[in-house]
Amino acid sequence: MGVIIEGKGLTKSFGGLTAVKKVDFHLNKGEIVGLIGPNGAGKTTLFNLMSGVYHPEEGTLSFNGMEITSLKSFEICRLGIARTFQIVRPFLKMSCLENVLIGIIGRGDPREGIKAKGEEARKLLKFVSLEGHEKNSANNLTLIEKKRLEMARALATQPRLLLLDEVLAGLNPSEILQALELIEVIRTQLKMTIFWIEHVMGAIMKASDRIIVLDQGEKIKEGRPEEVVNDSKVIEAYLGESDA
Amino acid sequence: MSELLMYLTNGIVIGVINAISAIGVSLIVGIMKVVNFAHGELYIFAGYFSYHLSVSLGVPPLLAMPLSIFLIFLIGIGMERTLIRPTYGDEMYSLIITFVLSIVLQNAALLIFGPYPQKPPNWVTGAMNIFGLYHYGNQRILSFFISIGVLLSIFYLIKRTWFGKSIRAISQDREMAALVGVDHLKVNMLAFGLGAALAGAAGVVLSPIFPVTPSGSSSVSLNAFIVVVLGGMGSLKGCVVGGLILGILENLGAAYISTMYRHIFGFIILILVLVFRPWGLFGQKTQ
Amino acid sequence: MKRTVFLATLMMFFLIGSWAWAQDTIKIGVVGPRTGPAAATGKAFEEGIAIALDHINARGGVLGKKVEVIFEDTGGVPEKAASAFEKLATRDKVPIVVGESHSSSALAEIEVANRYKVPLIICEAWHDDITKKNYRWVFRAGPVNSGVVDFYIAPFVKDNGFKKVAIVRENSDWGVGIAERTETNMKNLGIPFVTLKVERESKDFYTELTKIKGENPDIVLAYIYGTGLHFFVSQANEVGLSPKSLILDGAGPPSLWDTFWKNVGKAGEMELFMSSMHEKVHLTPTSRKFWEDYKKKFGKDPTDYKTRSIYNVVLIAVDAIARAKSTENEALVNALEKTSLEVTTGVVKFGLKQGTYEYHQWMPPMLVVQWQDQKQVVVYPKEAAMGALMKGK
Amino acid sequence: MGNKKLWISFAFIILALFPPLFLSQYWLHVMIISLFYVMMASSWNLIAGFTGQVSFAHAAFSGMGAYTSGMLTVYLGLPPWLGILIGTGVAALLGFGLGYLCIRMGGIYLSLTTLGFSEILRIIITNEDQWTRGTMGLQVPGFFVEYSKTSYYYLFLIVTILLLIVIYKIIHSEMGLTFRAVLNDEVAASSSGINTVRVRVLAFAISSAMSGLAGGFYGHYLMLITPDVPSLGQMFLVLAMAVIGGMGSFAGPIVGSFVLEILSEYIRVYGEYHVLLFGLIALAMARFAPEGVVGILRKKWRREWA
Repeated sequence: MGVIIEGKGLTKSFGGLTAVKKVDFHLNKGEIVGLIGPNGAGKTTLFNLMSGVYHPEEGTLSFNGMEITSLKSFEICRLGIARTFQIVRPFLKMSCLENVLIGIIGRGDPREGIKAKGEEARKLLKFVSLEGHEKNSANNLTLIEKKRLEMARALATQPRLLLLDEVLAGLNPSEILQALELIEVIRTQLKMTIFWIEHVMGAIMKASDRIIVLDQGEKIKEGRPEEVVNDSKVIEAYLGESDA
Repeated sequence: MSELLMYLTNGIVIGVINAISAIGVSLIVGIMKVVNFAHGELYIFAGYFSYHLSVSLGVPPLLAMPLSIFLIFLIGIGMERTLIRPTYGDEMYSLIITFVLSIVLQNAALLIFGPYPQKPPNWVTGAMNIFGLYHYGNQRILSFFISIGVLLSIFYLIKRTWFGKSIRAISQDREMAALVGVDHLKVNMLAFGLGAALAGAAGVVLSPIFPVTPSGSSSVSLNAFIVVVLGGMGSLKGCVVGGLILGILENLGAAYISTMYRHIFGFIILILVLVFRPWGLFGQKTQ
Repeated sequence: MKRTVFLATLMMFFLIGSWAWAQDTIKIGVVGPRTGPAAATGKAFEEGIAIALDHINARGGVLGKKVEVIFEDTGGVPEKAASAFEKLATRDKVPIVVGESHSSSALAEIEVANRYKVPLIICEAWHDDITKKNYRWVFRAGPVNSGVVDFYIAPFVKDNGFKKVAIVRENSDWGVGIAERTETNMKNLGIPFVTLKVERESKDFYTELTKIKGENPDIVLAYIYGTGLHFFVSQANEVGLSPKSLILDGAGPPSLWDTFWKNVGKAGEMELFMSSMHEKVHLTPTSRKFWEDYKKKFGKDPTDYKTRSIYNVVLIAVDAIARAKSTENEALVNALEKTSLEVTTGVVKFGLKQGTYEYHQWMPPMLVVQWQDQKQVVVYPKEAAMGALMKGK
Repeated sequence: MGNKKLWISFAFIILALFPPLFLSQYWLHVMIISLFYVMMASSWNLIAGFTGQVSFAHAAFSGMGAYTSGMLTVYLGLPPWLGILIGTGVAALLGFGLGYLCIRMGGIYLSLTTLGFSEILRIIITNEDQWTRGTMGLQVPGFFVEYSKTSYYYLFLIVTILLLIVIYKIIHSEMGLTFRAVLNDEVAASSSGINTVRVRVLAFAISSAMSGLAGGFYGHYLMLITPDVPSLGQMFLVLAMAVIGGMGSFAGPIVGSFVLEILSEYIRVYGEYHVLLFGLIALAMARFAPEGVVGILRKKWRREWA
């Protein structure tokens, strides 16, 4: 079990505000790691750094031993990191099938024929239980369906590391169960490493191997779920939030 | 030697004129990420307003000038409310709408004011003999100092007042600004109005030197865009430096290289900036 | 949906195909810029046409029908000009077309005139080639670059003993053509000159003027049209070039616009310009009548002489139709070639010798006028002069 | 292509064969010009409507095509079709270069730079009059020995249909899919492995090449090329046609071009106002009906027929 991604001293600020401050972290191959922290802790910013939407002012990122700090989003994606977005961003004016096709095209492999790509996209839609929606515009989907579609698009790029940003937010308990099953299948069948941000504590604590906690841009704790839950700094950070 | 001094003097004066013509564009682009292609037309309208108020309606020039600027400010607010606001977040439509608007206003000016060049009365006439070396128009010298005054007040407004702080907050991070209680819709509207008013101020200050015509608006806009890209989008300091560089370069270029190609020097800088320093001299390198 | 599309298409074709006019007047086509940078010329044309039509229709029109004008806009753009002419020739089916003030547009129009064999009388496009091409269907009753330079500008420079000439020309067809002819003339006369090319859209001429000042010319021949001339004249005074060096506006109208004095102020004093019209110079009774009619209709004196030029060509066209007793093209050309008509600027007779620009060409006498105390004083040619040329110190 | 769409297109092509039989010379001319605008507006729509980038150099590129081909035919005696081919190549190369320079900086830069480029081109063409004949215009040979509107009409019809087929193929290909993804959401597209800058530069270069081609044919039809071909006024017309017809749809610019060109013939009498009128219509459309005439009709039909 080697390290798949490693960040060292990552720092990113906007204007006067430092969103991520000197964060070190790593993920092992095949792990499922949760990223938690109060609002504004810098979780999504960290994801944006990892997927090349932003570039850090300081620090380095390496993926499978290769430096990716200043690569562009699409290059990072082609190396094998895919993501979903906190606020879902499917291509609204395109059909579900086309959404997934973009992920397949995004692999940048010209050898595959258009027909094979269509077949693969259909399979992926079926995998996330969206069969029958192929020609439906993404705009017409419900929130959970949009989230599944985004997941299918991310999977279409054939990643080795999947970044999931609050995939459970806004779902009801039975939908959450479905989503967790899907994540488990991705991990066990597709052998992907998963890094996920979640506010639904019960779920993330149950499903993760490890948890990383951010507060005000800094990593305040890292460890197995049960260690994290009982950590005084973590409790303080969350209590501070509920006070506000 | 006196010729070179003349070219440089004129380059600096025209440079400041460039800066004041461009600063409204820079302000709007910095805060709202919207390029106002109708900037030159607002400039032209201000010139015509100033002319008609003072000559046709007999308003004293000192009153006609701020009144014209105020009218342009109101037009700017109206533009923002009706046309620009719905395009926030859709860069393409804001570009298309302001471009079409510039054509509409240009033709409206032709219809309303006619094709003839007009200018409000001069404040001063004649020319000054500078150090016994060359003559320089008094009106230009006066406009030069007024332009500097306008630029200084804008700097003051942006750096020192509540309004300035709000717009700086918005231009850095819209969401953070909203969190600390800045009403970005209101600030956007005022900022667009201010940008328009600056186009108006330029038109009012400069029309006694360069009479306005409806077809003259596009060159005003183009010059302003070069200055803004050169200085860095949204940078007021860049605007002044960019304006000066353009003014001096055009004058020296016309003097020593080619008079016919004087307007091309600016574009060459534009291309060079894009190749070597695309975020401009004082712009922020994003990401 | 298919049916709707089909019906819509059918209706579109029907509308296009059924375009036709009731034919109970005689229509004359006019081409000229009503929009674009020279829209002012369109205004001048409209005024001249209005007076000409009043005059003609008051005496009963021609061939027993009223005369009407269809004025097509060219925007000062050759393609639009060609398209406008094409429309007049093929859609409105006018028997004859007059007008134009841009050489570039005129050169596009004469090709179309030649293709459709529709007579065209140009009034204010000065390029030699327009008549030099010797098209049978093309006439010009107006100034021609070579004529203006050979007979007026060059002799004016020579007769007044100017020692050094600066030629400033804009990058337009007119500027290029007239500047080249002037250079040739100056070489032949042995008068030293410098030429400065300027961009048509320039506003600030300080640099150019400083360069000219360094050459120390007695006279600056300014071939700049429109607003640019106003900038040039007022800035020339500011940098101290004029009135030490005199400035001659080679076109004329911009120096006569209402806005000239407002825009240039004192700097307009002693400025010279070419003109074919002066309130005190009436070469014919028609000229006086034009002046009176204009004042009656518009309540002011005419300023842009292009008003009168278009007036002339409308009269020439109507005269040709009357003598041809037909609107048929061959008959019209034959009639035009025999024209001997008194207009405001003299008696029009078109040249018939082929091979040069003088074919189908008639040039009105021109005047060199100087602003003296904001009054127009004709200073050249000698026969028409009302006063002496004022030179600056 | 759906069966229904195929039939409609086929019906239109058949209908388009007839105009020379009953239209006057003048209206045939209007039709030819309309076809030119169809090419211009449709290819502009390819970048604006499908990748969301506003280029103001589309008219300038058509001028590049027209002048390149015109000068090659006049000075080197090349046949027009070869001239047009080279002209198209020059436009493509320039489009690629400009796109490469400014697209990475974002849409605003592309718009400003293309505007600047149009102006540079205008200045060079007017100033270099010994080659371009300046504002006087360059007279160039036509396509046919015998001047005939009918021949030109069919020539333009064929070229336009071929160009439209290419555009249709592009927007329904993988490349077209990536265009739309970039338009929909640049960040999401990039995070899905799409090289958004490359996609945009490619779209820009293709579209520029197409306008070069259209300009080349236009020049050899008018047989006179002036700095007005690459002017901003021309650019405005093309933009207004696409916006009024409906950006982002295949049929929009086609409808817009015909409507505006024919309309402008009917309101010619009000010459001074027609640009103003087009501007106002375009403004209202961009503001209230961004999907244009085609979008409005489509909605209406859907309501009535569904």
